[in-house]
Amino acid sequence: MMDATRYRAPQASDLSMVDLDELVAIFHRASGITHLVASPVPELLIALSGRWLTLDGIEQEFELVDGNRAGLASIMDELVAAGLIERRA
Amino acid sequence: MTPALTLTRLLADATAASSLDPDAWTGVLGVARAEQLIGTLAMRLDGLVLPRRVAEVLEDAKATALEGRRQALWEAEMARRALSGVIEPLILLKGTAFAAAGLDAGQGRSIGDLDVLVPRAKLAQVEAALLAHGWVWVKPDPYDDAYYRQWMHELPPLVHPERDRMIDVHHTILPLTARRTPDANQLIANAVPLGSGFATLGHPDMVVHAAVHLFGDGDLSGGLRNLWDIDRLLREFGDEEECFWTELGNCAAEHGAADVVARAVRLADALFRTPVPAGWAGARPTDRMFLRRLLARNGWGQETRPATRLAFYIRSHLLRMPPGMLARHLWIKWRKSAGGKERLQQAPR
Amino acid sequence: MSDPTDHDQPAQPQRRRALRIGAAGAVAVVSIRPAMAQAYGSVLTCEIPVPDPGQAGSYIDPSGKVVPAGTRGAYAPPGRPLKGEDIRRALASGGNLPGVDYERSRAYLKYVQNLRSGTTGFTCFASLQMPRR
Amino acid sequence: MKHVFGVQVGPVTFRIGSAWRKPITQLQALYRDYPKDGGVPDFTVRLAPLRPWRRWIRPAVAIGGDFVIPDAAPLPLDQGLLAAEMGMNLQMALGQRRFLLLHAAAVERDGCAIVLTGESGAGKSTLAALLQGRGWRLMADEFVLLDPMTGLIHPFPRPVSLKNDSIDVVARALPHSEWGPLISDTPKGTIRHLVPQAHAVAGAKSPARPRLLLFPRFCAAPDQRVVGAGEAFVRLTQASTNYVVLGERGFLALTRLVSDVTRVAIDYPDADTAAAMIEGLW
Repeated sequence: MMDATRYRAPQASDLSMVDLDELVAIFHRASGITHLVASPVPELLIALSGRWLTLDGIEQEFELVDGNRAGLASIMDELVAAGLIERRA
Repeated sequence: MTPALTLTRLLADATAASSLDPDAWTGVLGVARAEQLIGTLAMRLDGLVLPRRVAEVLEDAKATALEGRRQALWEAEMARRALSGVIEPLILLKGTAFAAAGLDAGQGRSIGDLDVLVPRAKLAQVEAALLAHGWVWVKPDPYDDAYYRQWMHELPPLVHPERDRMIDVHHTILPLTARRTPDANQLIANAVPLGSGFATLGHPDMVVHAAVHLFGDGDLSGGLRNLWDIDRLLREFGDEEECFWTELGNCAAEHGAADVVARAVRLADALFRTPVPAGWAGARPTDRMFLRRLLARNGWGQETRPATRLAFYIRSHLLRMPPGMLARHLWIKWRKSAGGKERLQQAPR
Repeated sequence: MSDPTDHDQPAQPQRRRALRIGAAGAVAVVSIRPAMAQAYGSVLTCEIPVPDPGQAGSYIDPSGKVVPAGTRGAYAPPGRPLKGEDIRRALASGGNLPGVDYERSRAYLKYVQNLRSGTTGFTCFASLQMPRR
Repeated sequence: MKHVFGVQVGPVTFRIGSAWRKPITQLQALYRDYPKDGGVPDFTVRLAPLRPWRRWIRPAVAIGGDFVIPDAAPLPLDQGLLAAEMGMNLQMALGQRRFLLLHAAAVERDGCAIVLTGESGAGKSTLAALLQGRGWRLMADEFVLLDPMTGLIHPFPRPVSLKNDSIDVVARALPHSEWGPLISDTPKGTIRHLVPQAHAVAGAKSPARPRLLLFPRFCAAPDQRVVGAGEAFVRLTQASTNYVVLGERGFLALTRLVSDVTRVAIDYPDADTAAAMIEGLW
């Protein structure tokens, strides 16, 4: 089944990321909101920075380990709700 | 000169800053904070040489205003994303619109709730989309709810609990019960797209809305800031658009708001020296009452002139509803509340 | 789903990197929200009118909902606003509000717990919350 | 307003206006050794009756000022000093923009500072007050001011608000201290304000470099553990009233702070043990 939903993250210049031990603190300049995240979120934000990708597209760049497509989709949903990722059907 | 009057002079003419002594500054800053004009003042005086203490207070106010602007625009963006596919472009109103359009009126302005205008026919879809994207009703109160749906010009307020921001979804710009009934379809038809999925009202409509908001939608508390909006809009549009004043006159007449717009123009002229064409200038005897009300604030930030404020409080209810309905509304409110006076004590939103 | 080792696909510029998805249902992002509320609690005392002034005189039912005055099984509102500290103590201990019996206390406390952001008393209620550890 | 008092505490100036004389007289006594101030204030506090007649009949003090919140409870006139202190706290909590404000205590030695943060009731005010008797300068007991530009902690040595049992504990440990009046029957019990030691008030302009971030907890069994930078960051955002409104300045200041300091949670049964644990970490 082909899912055409696309996702996009802010440009790298719109995020400030600071490593805090195993976590990453992110300041999102457009919203003024600080987010604390852990892997795989920073990797996803960098991969999607300023470009639209489908979940298929993400899987072409990454091999999902320790989880599957459904897990990836739920992470994307969370990032959409947080405003860190924009989604387009 | 009272601190409130000094504030208006300073906003209109920044060079007056050099003549103020510390006590005058203390009073001006107190009034500016209470009237939510401190960010505006900070932007107006930006770059001038000011006493150190004053400069520090205004620097903080400027930083606050810039953060507020960022959050307001972000809230608009989240609403746009939630409503994409339902409403495009999203028409922004009031402070968020001024900020998004880069208008002078938005410079340093404090911005509260997100106000948007949607066609009445799409209200149900808009409501459903917002609820699906995390917004919730602020309160489930049957009387207020029915009242809002039947009579008001907006949905009952919704809040996004994660971001703690409210959205007011309007389908027109005055209560349906008001004697003035602006033509909502025309407002939407005249909207000016901003790109990036947003729009504002057409410029004359924007001034009409600011004027009806100033006079028709409250008891004039916080009115100084709303009048400042009008001054800025008139100056900016009047400068840039040749036929602006003619269009404003036509537009105000079409919405049945010629008198409030004319009064707003006269008051802006009186307080902020807005450049106004000959036909709009002059003063009416009743304008004095309005000026008294707008300046009813002392240098400690306290409201003054209680009798004037009470008169405007009653007036605001008279404007909003036909007399019979007003009686019913006030009766229910009175029966339920500890007394209407309580409201007079509240700071402006 | 496409086979990751499908050689008919154009060659990837480099090997696909691993993306550790982690346990299903784990929270991926924590967003920092304004923490004004906690400090309110420490810097001042507050009170909550029950119900809010717009509905003064209405009764509170056992689930904390505001109902018309005189509703059977519901309670008349308290005569004065509830004090923040009293609410905090009663919530923490499961005890009663001062001078209020058990059932009635539960109803008032449920009303308070149902308050939403933007309504009268919410700021006070938020300030009483036990801080998250 | 009829009665007025202006004062500077650390880098912050306040103007307090009151409809009654008594709270102002009490403020003048409590802040006797602080610099008086009559210039353009950073913040205004107003103590006024809720209704005009409440100035005389069952006088109740409503807390007002540049920044107010709904739901604030008025206090009886006997507690007017407390109302003034709360009003000043409220201005800081809501209005402070120059510094990142942490709900914490801080003490200093040799130009370096310890920041003590934790929930209300963790005993940080009491501990900070007691550390004064052990060679530490009190910098703050309620609000720690972190300068986003320099990363330094600026002193804000307000009188320490002590409650109930800790009043006697501190009075015994610091017998020659100056105190405000005992305020009883407040919503939080009995409250008394301790004036910080003279060098704390005199040193109100000397900032310090943060070195140690402590999360103290009053607990029978002494214990300590290192706190991760991420956890410390989140806890401090929740201990700050202005983290979000400072925007990126707050983000940079706080990520820098938690990256630069030693971060330890300590459980302590008494002040002596706490002091010894702190010496060990210093």
